[in-house]
Amino acid sequence: MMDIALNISSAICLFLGSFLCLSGGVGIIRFPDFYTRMHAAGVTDTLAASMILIGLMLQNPDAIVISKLVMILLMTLFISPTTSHAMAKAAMNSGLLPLLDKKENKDGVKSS
Amino acid sequence: MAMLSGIYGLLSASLFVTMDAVDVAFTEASIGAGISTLLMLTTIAMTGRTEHSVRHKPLLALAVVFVTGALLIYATLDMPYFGDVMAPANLHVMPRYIQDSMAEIGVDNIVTSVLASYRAFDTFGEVVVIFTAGIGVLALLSFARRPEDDAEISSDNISMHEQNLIVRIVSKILIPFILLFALYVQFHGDFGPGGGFQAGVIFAAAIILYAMLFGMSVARRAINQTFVQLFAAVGVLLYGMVGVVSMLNGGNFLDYNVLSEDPVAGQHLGILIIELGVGIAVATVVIIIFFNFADRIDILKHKVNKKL
Amino acid sequence: MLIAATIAILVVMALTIVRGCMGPTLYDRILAVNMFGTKTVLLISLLGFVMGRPEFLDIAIVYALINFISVIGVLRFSDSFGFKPPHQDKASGEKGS
Amino acid sequence: MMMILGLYNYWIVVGLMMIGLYIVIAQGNLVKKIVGLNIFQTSVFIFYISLSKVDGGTAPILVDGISLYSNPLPHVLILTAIVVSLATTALGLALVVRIKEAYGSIEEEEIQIKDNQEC
Amino acid sequence: MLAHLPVLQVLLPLMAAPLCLFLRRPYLVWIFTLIVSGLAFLISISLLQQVMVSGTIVYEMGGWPGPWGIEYRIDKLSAFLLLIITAMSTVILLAAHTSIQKEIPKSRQIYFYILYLFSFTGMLGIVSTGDVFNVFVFLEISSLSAYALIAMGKDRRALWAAYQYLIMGTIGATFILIGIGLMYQMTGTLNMDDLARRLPEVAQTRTVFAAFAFFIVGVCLKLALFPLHLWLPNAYAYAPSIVTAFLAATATKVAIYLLIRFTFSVFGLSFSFTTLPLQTLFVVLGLIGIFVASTAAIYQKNVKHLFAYSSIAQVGYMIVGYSIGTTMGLMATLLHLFNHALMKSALFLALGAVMYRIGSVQLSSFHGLGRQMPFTMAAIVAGGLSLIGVPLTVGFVSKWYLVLAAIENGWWPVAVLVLLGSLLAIIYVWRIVEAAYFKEPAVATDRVREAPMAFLIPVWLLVAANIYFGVDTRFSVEMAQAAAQSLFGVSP
Repeated sequence: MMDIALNISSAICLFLGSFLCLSGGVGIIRFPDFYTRMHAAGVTDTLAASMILIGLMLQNPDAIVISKLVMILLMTLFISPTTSHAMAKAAMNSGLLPLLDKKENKDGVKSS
Repeated sequence: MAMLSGIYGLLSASLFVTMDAVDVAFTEASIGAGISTLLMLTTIAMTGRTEHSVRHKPLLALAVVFVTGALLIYATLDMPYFGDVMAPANLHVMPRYIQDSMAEIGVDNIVTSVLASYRAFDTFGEVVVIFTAGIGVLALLSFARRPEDDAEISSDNISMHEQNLIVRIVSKILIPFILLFALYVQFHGDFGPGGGFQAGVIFAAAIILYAMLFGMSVARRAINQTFVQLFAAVGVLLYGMVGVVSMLNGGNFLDYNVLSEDPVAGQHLGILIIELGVGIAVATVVIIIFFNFADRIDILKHKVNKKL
Repeated sequence: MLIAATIAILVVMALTIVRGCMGPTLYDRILAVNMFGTKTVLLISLLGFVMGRPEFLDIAIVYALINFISVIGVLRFSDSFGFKPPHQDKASGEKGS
Repeated sequence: MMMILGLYNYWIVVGLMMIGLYIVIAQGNLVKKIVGLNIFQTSVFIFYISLSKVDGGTAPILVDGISLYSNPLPHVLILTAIVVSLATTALGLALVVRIKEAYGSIEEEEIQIKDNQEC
Repeated sequence: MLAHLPVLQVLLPLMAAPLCLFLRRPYLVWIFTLIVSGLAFLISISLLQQVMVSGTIVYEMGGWPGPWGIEYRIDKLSAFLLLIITAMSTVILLAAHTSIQKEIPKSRQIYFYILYLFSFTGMLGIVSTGDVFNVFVFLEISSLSAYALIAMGKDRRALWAAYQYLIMGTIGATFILIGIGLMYQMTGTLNMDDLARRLPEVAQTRTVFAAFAFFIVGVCLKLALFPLHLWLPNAYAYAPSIVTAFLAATATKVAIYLLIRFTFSVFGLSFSFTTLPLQTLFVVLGLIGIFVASTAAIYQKNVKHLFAYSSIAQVGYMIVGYSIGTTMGLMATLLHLFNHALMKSALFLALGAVMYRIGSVQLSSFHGLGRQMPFTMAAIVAGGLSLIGVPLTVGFVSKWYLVLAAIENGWWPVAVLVLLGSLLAIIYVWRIVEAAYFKEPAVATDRVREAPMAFLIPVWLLVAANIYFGVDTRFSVEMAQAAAQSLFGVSP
């Protein structure tokens, strides 16, 4: 009984994670400018990664494996927002402006 | 471009995982995707990203590539198939490693036992190669620093690094953790993937992260360069000394059986020490290489700023 | 389910590579590389489970670390991470391949 | 058909190698040459690792109950080779940095022109 | 301790190199390096004696036998090469301190000696090992340090030359790596002896054929055989003088050794010389190499360039002797290895002395040097005569055997062409003599003095050896003959 419950919840987590991942992937291709793409990557990444990792944790009873997964999870949770922040800041500093309105701000994005 | 090669490193590393080469994947992840990419970035930062893509001699290149490619394809035609259990490579020398290494060396990870005992001399050569690269980089890039320049650069750096508060704090939390992880990898090499080489790279990566975020001059104050150089030499010597000691004890060079009463215990001791030597040498050499590259950047930027 | 998740991640990795090659600005490329790295971490963890030897998660940890360090490195050594005062550099969209 | 299934892996590796080699020879940019060299070497590593793979085998870390392992020897060789490639990359890039300082350029043709003027 | 000599030979310089970092003073480091190199020389003499008395020595690293571990295998050929390398390195090091003072900034001198020791180690390792992958590792040690050493030259072109060498050398090494992989795949072993036993079974497969081809191309890149020689002239010309002398005396020799070792001991004579048109190909390439390089040498303005091209031509002679494929031919090649090391190191060291006094080795700056630096110039002339192959010098001995071997095999045209090649050598040596003795000095006479003793002693040691081994040929011929016969004896 317990096994089945674990398996099902793990499957759900994995499914959710994969779905979020895919949506993030679509987002990174389809969104119009850097900042929105970063949003797609950053937000879905964090949640998707945690979902998949939690799903994996539910699959394995071994303590060492779980602790390692927890470590990976913690690290993703730390690192992902930090890199997003650093990237956004760097892009802003270098003069890359968000695409607020297509009419106002053409040179910021489409100069290449 | 360099980032794409970083992706390539990551990709090939995941490929190694699918092909059961965990240790290799470990190393490729830290080297191909990490250190090599960082070095390329520093170089690009110095040389500039401008490029005019002139492809010279394309015909010659195509001809050479075509001939070698054709020869290789030709060579594959008689090869045993991918994953073939009966391939000669899997029948001749390799079975002994799998069957007897537990009794002879007593280490779970066969890669470690082959690396550190059966073919220990190759690994010694590998440590020497990386040490040579460190000395080579020193010989090419080191220069006498003038104290007044140093002071100016460090004041430049401090103003610059105050901006990146969040990254700095997160990294401060991460760095001790990374160092701990490096130690874990160092001593866990007997049971799982890992060992001196990977540990050394991870250790150096932590130091590099510190240096990148807090500035070279701060890092330089924390880590004395002369000291690091001597330590690199100590790493190589440690490895060699194990061999010399085993020679003095009556065995051949790098014969760990004679290091202790019980051959398996001797093997354990030998592997532990040489892995430590590898770890020290690799970590210090990577630090040396990175510091010398990054110093050049600092000086360069400093000159540019002065002109402005 | 594990295999389905692996395939999904592989697809996403392909998409990020597309963005990395296309990416009009340097930062798009950095973003793509970063995302590629995080996805590789997931892929490795999944692969460990798929192949039935989950003790190899160490590699995933190393990936996460190396990925972080590389991204910081890219930002630090591209010309924009604090070396110049903000808003001076107008050439934001220069080619970065 | 058997042949394609049995050897496709090697062919892909050969393709990668040739891409790397082409970049090394045809590129004029010194940093790119080194990247090409890296690709070339890494594909040789993949080639080695693929010949160590055994169908149904698993990573060569001894575990009770498993008797079929992949061949550990190529792994060891490649660990060494990776280190060698790092060393080469580091040294090559250090040379590039010095060349940039001495010549002011990292394009092969410009350097050649400057050299010819000196002779 | 005698049993450990094979590993000590390599280990001594290897362990000494990191120790240099602790000494911190260039002068001390120089003394230390010199002592280490001298000890290595003594070890190599003792090894040679052992091998001559008791045959091939096998030393198992880590106590693991045969194909499982790495073994060192020293036969007559390796012992002979070890002797050449250690002797040359010791003599050249005598002049190192003085020469380096002028050419390399003080803060980098220690690194110079460390890299020198590593390069030295790498070559010794290649020669003594009996494991193909170990060859690759030591090849990389010696080449990486060689790249860095070349880049330490004063001229900025040294950097560019080192970069080109790095690219070519790495491609060569990677080719060798591919060859090793293919061979491993077909046989499952990396041990040379074991390979020689197992390769004949699979000799007819395309994979082994390709492995052989990759090896040959990779080694020829290192060897600077004619179409692949482009990296060599610049690398030799702009490196610090000591480095040029050392590399010219040893590096190509080690590559030739690899070629001989692989074709004779690993793949076996019957495979190497029958399945491929290798023999014809090598003779043709060798001969073209002799003529193209000698002609190019005639037109050089820089004397270092001139001798670098002459080195390529000499490689051509060795390849011709090697590809004749008889004991006599191989013997001529081995003799020429020894003799060429003697004359080229003497010549490049003498050039180092000129560099020390004048700061340039352009042909135009040689004007009038015959009177200003009489001993140095006399050494260059003696070396040049040896290069041409005048009787009573070593150059004569090896060319004599080469021509004999060609005639013995009925290859008259080859013998004639080899002699014609020597005529070209007369021309380029004459150009130096003309500049040094028959042109008026460009600089005021009193400013240029004779080279310091630190140069003159090693240079004249080498010149004396040139003449001694040209008159009393017993040692070198006996050694070369023994090595050649043992190679032919092992592989039928």
